[in-house]
Amino acid sequence: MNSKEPLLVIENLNVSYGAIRAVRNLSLHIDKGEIVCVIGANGAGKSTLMNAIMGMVKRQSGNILLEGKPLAEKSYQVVAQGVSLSPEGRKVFAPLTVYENLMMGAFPRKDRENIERDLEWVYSLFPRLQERRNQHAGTLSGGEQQMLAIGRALMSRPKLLLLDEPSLGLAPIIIKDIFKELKRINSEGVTILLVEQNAKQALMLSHRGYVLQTGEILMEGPAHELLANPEVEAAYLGTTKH
Amino acid sequence: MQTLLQQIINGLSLGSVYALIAVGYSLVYSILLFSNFAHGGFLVIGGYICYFILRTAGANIWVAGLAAMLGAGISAILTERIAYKPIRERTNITLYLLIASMGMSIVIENIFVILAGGRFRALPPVIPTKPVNVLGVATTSMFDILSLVTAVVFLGCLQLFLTRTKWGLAIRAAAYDLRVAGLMGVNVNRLVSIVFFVAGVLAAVGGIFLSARYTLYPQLGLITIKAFIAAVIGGLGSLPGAVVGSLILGLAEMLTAGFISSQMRDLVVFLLLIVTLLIRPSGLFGKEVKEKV
Amino acid sequence: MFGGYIDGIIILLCINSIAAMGVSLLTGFTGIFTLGHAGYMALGAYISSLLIIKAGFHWLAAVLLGGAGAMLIAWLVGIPTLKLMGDYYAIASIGLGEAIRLVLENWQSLTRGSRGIPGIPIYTSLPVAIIFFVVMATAMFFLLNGKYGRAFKASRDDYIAASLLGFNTAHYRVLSLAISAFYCGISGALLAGFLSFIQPIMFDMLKSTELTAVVVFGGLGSLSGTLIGTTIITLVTELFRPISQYRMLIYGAVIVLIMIFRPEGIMGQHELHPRLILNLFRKEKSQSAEGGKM
Amino acid sequence: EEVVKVGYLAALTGDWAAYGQTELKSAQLAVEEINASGALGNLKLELVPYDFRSRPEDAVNAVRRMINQDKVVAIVGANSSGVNIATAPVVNQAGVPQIGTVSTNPYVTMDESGKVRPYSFRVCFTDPYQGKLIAYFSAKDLGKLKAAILYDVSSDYSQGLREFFIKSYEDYGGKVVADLGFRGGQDVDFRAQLTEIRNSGADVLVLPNMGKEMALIMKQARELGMNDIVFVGGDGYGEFMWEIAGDAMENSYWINHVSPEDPAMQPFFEAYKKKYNDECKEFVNGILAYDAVYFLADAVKRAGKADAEAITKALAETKGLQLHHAVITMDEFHNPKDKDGVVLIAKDGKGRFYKKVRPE
Amino acid sequence: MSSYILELENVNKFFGGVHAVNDMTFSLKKGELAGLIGPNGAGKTTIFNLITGVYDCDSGHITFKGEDITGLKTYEVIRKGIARTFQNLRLFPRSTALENVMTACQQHHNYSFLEAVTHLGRWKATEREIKMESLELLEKVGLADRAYQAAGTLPYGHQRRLEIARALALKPELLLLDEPAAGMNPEEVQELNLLIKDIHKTFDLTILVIEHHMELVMEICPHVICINFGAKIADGTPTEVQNHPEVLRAYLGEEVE
Ligand SMILES: Nc1ncnc2c1ncn2[C@@H]1O[C@H](COP(=O)(O)OP(=O)(O)OP(=O)(O)O)[C@@H](O)[C@H]1O
Ligand SMILES: Nc1ncnc2c1ncn2[C@@H]1O[C@H](COP(=O)(O)OP(=O)(O)OP(=O)(O)O)[C@@H](O)[C@H]1O
Ligand SMILES: [Mg+2]
Ligand SMILES: [Mg+2]
Repeated sequence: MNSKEPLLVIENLNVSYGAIRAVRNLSLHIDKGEIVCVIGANGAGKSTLMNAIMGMVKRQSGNILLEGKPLAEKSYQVVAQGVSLSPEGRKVFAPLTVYENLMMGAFPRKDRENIERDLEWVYSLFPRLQERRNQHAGTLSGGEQQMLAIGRALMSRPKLLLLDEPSLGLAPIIIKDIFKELKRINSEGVTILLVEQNAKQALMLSHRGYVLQTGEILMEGPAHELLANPEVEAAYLGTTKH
Repeated sequence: MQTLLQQIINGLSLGSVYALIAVGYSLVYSILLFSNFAHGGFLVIGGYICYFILRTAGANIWVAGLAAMLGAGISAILTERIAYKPIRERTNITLYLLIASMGMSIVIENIFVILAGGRFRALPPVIPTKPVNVLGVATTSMFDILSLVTAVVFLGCLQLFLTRTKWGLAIRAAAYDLRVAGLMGVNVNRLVSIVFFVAGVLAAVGGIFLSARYTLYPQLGLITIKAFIAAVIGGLGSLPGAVVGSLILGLAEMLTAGFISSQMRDLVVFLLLIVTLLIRPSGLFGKEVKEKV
Repeated sequence: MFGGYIDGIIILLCINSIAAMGVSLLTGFTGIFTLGHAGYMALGAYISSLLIIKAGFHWLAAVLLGGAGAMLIAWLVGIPTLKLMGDYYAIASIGLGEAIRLVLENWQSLTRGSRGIPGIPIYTSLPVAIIFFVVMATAMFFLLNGKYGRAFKASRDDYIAASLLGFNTAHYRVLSLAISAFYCGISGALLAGFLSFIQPIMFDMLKSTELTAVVVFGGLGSLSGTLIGTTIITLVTELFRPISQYRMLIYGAVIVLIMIFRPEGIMGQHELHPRLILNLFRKEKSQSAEGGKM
Repeated sequence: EEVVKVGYLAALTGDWAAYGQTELKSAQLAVEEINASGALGNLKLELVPYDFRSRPEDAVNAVRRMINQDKVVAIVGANSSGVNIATAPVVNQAGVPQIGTVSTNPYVTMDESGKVRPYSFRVCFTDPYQGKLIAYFSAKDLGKLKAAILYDVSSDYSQGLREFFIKSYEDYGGKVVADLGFRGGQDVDFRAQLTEIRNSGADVLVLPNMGKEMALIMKQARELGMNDIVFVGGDGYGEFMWEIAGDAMENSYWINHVSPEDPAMQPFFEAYKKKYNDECKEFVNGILAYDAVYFLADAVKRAGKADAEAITKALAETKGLQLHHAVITMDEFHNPKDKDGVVLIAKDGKGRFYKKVRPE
Repeated sequence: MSSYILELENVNKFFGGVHAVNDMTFSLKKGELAGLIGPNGAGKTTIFNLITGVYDCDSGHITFKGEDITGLKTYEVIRKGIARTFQNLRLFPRSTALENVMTACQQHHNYSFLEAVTHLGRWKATEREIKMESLELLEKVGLADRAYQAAGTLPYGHQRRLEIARALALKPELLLLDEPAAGMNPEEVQELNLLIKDIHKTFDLTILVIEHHMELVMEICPHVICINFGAKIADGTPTEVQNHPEVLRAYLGEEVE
């Protein structure tokens, strides 16, 4: 299923905030149909990387190519090119209802007739959202908002789905469900770039992984290799009872 | 009784002019969440364009009105592009926008002081002002009826647009968070431009009505303060609120002046504002979304 | 000292700065946007003038009482109205400022209405203005550098978090308003003693707007910025007096430009500090870079 | 050749910009004419105009700048009593004479203790006098004894005029049946007050206001069907009011300093039009600013030098000076003595000379 | 007086039709380290909000140190000795990390208004103390080197720790932590475990922590309460709760090891 055809290629990306160089000379690629996972400590630059792809922060230098074509610099154009992000910290539209939030996710789509169907699909992924569809998103619980953020990103039916810590604040049972769903979404042809603290589960789900440290790529490789790597194990996977 | 009816009619007619202004202001507020003090400037621009085209080019009111609406709409877009866009792209602190808008309002006012002089002008009587008798007991003018109808029609269309279309939804989403709206594929700049254009058009209509009903001069924009107050009473960002607030304000002014004391008119306006807000801190129609902690 | 004109400008600068500091406390440090503070200047001016003229007070006592009176009224008005947030308070404050002016205009038996009060003894000499300015600026700097300053900023940045840190935010909002009204009241009283004539129209919304604009211009949350801002705006308007008609246009344009190119104001959130002067005008996305290096 | 520097305090921006701009243009015209005529011998007038944004506190600094930086020997302006009262302490302390153009409040030239301000002058008549003129004309000439008054609470000019009108009107046997206020500036709608006036049965509506407000009031009154009430106003009259009020202006009366139809003023209007390609619609301000400069020039001529003290003395001694709009003699309070009031009647799109009045 | 520091008695909270907290009753002994778990939207954060007075209870009572605190204003509750962190971070983003902590720390130090405007009297010594204590706390949570960075620009995980430091600066007797480990990797969670245990010991605190990271709750909390749909479904030791069928079904998932 891994077609080896690159979907997204990043070359020598640099991003700075004032004097802080958050992403340094970073190169990575994601092939069509892959799930790629980026792990790293707090402040490693993972979110910055995601935001740079989406055009939410300014790229200082470097190229990003989507299917061989340069990726736009403005976020709305990036979305139009088929990339969508579930951002860190959820960022749901608080005063809009759950339903309206999901419809915002579908904003760039032209195929109106399929939107209803996808809405049902998202509701089936997260039944809680259906229950709460007319509640203002701002009053949802943390986990419910997270579900909404993921659902909203899915509603655009992207080629490439970016998820910044999707498991943040979710109950264990939901995390399992979500990871299972991600696998299924992926098998339906959506390529996924995932940033996770829940590194072990994320790597188990992914094909390949990158380890980020202070803005630079420290390691990369097939997910199972990283899982087995003692250094990675010690630094990022933790020795938990689970 | 007759006096009461007359004052009510006076109040409604004043209120409808406020409404035209308040709706445009509220529209901008609903998306960028700041009080655009330059709105009064768009009004003045619309008024002057209409005036000069009527006076010098001798065009008819429809042409002049259209030109004024276009002109004010485009000026509104330009104002946004020049003065607000750089700010909102940098920061989400709306206070900066508010100050910039005050600056812009000073700039626009003084451009006209220089170009057109400070003189008071009036549109030729293109809009019928002849008295119309209401039920045989009170008098109003064609003009007032027209302005009330115009306000209601514009508002109705806007309201439909906002609640029924996906662009309307996008406006409300962008109102909450511009950056994340961009993340949804909304071309935020275009969206904001559209909003400003509509606001500018509304302001021009208000400006034409104001300069025909009253007079045209560079400081005419000051009247928008009353319209702002009306919008706040109605609930910022709520278009029906803007209209209802305007009518209430118009009525309050006229009834106070008529039955209590004309000097107390503004005092009552401010009291009304404050009392309304104390009872309903986000205005009559404003939604009070309690922040979740 | 330097000839009347320069003296006059310095005095006016001191007077404006005192008022601007008041507004800076409220808007810059407590996050409450006001467009009605000229009303408190009016209160200070009228109270002190009337005390001097009608009750024969010594001017110094009258000035202080002018400030105190403005403060008292602000406090009374603030308790109910400061529940309003954001633009709601801003618009309401226009109403409050105008209401004060309206009362002054209509209470003719006491204030002579819009005809104003002439013949106020001129007591705001250069040294008086400078002394008042220095004392009040120092007090404000001191106040902000310490627990009150942090409490104000906390209620500005996130009033829910602040109350969850044990701050009675309502109390701090009212306190901030009261202090700022005191500053504006003193400033108004000094203005009365400088012009010897006051009229309600001097304290209209334009004046309020100017005060706030100056504060934003200097940098919200920076007192030294407020002072620099006041100085620049005052001097620029003086400087451009000969090109008369274009003066207000330039004034407006300057406000817009500063918002575009440096929306955080001249000083941002920073106080004047030798280290900062070097990279004052360097463009940056956020304050973090500086914060990190210090 | 010696230059006589004269400050001109003009409201070029802000609410009074329309008046201030006309004043400055007229004053400049006068200066050019006087210099060209050589009437001052080797003295040459030079105008130093500063804007004061229609704000008194700004005016104080402008005046200080004129005196201390530019070393003017006299100041003309401003067009507002409030401004002249605010600047009076400065000019009187510095000893530089200042001539108000349309500053009609008594306190412009008199301090609170009732003493004359030695360096303050004006070319217009005062509010008490104007109030009396309006009262006299309404009661005696028109025979209207039930007056309504609608004045601007926020304007010192309007408030003063109202007070003096009411005082005199009752002496002449009239009765004020409605006394209502409004706030100038933002308020543009007066129908509430007018409805009340309509109910009061007044037969004359007295308007002691600025032109914009008066025009709007008249227009709205006629719209409310108040067709019989007569309007009488003060020197706020301006030709631009026709544009706003249109037919509602017809047959209203205006007490004024001067008539625009006055043959003596026609050369001025023509010169103004020629120089600026614009009608001098705010003609009262224009003419009084113009004549204020002539008034000053006469004093300069008699003083013979660019010296503030000498000019002040000459100004105070002015007697029987023929200006364009009137003959003036300074009284002990530096007001032109017994100037006739001119009554204008608005007819056929223009303010026309109706008669002169001098109340008994 | 009971030995309980915090007691909830039949507390109910509705949001429109949502019964967010349903007849909740539980108590914490002084010095306990307890965990509060439950599925998303179960009402955990709402319970914190009720305790701290952010929301008013619709019915029921909350007692702190034997004193009824139901209906008190937020800041009054906090002053009784309760501190909390937030699920959605609520730092003062434009202030530095140090200032954030100092803002909380000053609640226990006093000088008068007069001393504040003159910088005389106790001002200098007190301000120094506040600063020193705050720096110590930053050190404790491992943020000493970030003291002067604006809080809003810290990485997410650091911001969470800064919140803990800020809450500790209030010198509370009861500390409520709302998902402190969110956004941390397992390694960092381990560090956090140690940190929580450490502060529990050194500051002699009662701690109630909401978490979805089971490796944290089960390891450090001797007392675990699990809720669902606003109602309590289990209350006991980690092992008891972990094996409670209802908890397994509703929260952990069937195949939990
Ligand atoms: N707006 C900003 N201004 C200044 N510095 C920033 C800003 N945003 C992030 N940084 C800095 O950039 C670096 C990378 O941050 P980033 O948020 O990308 O980390 P991360 O890997 O996503 O961490 P986490 O796992 O905690 O989310 C950090 O050192 C952070 O302090
Ligand atoms: N202000 C509010 N208005 C309406 N509903 C609310 C409000 N606050 C919370 N709710 C609802 O109450 C329920 C409980 O919310 P709460 O935030 O307590 O959940 P939680 O247990 O903390 O969940 P999570 O683990 O996802 O954070 C949720 O379903 C939420 O939608
Ligand atoms: Mg991150
Ligand atoms: Mg929660």
